[in-house]
Amino acid sequence: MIRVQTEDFDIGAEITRIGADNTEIGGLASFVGLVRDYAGDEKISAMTLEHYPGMTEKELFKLETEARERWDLQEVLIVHRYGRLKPGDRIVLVVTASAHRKASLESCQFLIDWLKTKAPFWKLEDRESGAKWVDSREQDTVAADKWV
Amino acid sequence: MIRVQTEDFDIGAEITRIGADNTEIGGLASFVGLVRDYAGDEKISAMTLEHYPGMTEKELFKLETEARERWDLQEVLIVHRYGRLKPGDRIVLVVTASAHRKASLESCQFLIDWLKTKAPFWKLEDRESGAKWVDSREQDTVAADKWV
Amino acid sequence: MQVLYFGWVKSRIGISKETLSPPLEVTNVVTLIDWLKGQGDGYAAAFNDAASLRVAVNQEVAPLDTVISDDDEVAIFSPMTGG
Amino acid sequence: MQVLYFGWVKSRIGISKETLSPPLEVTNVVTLIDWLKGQGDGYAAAFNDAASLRVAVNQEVAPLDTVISDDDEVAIFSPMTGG
Repeated sequence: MIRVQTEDFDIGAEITRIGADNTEIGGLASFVGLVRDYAGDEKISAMTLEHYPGMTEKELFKLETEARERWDLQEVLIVHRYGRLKPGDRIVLVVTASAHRKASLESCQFLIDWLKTKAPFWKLEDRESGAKWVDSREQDTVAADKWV
Repeated sequence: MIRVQTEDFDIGAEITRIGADNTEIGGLASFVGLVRDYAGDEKISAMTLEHYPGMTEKELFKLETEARERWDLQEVLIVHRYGRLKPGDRIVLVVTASAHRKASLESCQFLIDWLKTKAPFWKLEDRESGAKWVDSREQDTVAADKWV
Repeated sequence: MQVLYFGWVKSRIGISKETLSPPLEVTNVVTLIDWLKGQGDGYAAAFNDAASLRVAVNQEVAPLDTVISDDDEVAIFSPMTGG
Repeated sequence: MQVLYFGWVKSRIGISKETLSPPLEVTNVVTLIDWLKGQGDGYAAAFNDAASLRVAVNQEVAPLDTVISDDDEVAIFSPMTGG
């Protein structure tokens, strides 16, 4: 399941809902991405995420489908926020559930690696020196290519 | 931080507490292990975990220390239950927090891989055919050795 | 043709979306970008570094030489930074 | 000497913990196990498959040839299955 929203999410409620009433699940892996209060040496006061409505949902659905094809998963959840966020705020939640831990752990890492480079989001940081778009990182491309 | 307990834990509360008031955290990875209702072709009605009090806490502390030496982590939490559990019950929670996602994702997988073979717990399944101790799995040893 | 901009492409151009009727010589995304560069300093600045531009046609990531027509939705943006 | 059993070692022996005063020829875990095997059928069954036995001495995982004395806490168990 995928959701794109401005509202915050409740990690425990999301993970618990996924595990509920499914006693075939042996492992639940999750990742939460948060807004840090610095970038390099500079303080950040806020981060605005914009996305491409329409394409975003399609891309996240493709990612979920790809993960389900590669691993035997009971459940997949991707929640991605957009809008203006403050340091400490949650940005993204990925949860995967499988009978054995390997599938959930690997697919969780896969999803967050691909989200970084394939999901149409852009991040604008409010820095002390002014607004700055977050650059894509070479190591994110390397991490994403690992799964090709 | 490590905890060994009979009581259940609240995933959301644990993860949220770790992330609270630390705006240097960019990634929170977690893994929850659950009791499945089958093993092979047999139904399981309950699972009793026993452990080695004294040694368990030492081993979990060693695992936490090892993870902190290998990765740059803001927080580590391992909660492991023992006693009699039912299918769907939570067994173990691992949470790791880091500035960048790689450290938290890798260390979370490392900790759960090593917990499988190095933490002094033993699992007794109540199967239809009677009580059976869970065997160690060859693939768990392989997964653990990957990190040596 | 619907054209959308995101990331620093949007910031430099100053708008996020426009409906365009490009001339006949615009047949793919490369020629669209070449034509847009002549539409003002913002466009020129946005499309200065071609290697850093990413494109989607009809909401699917596409190469720069993708053929486009008036019915298409074309998006031009800086590299995505999700997650 | 405190001796603890866990997993199927405990089930087969039928007790989880005992205080033992082994004879002088018991100098390490191997000789302790050999001596215990003679203490009853449960012990013999528990220690039948030596390759599957795991040992901790004073709450640290230790090899079978670890030297032990009366002051030590020795645990013998089936392979651990945590997580």
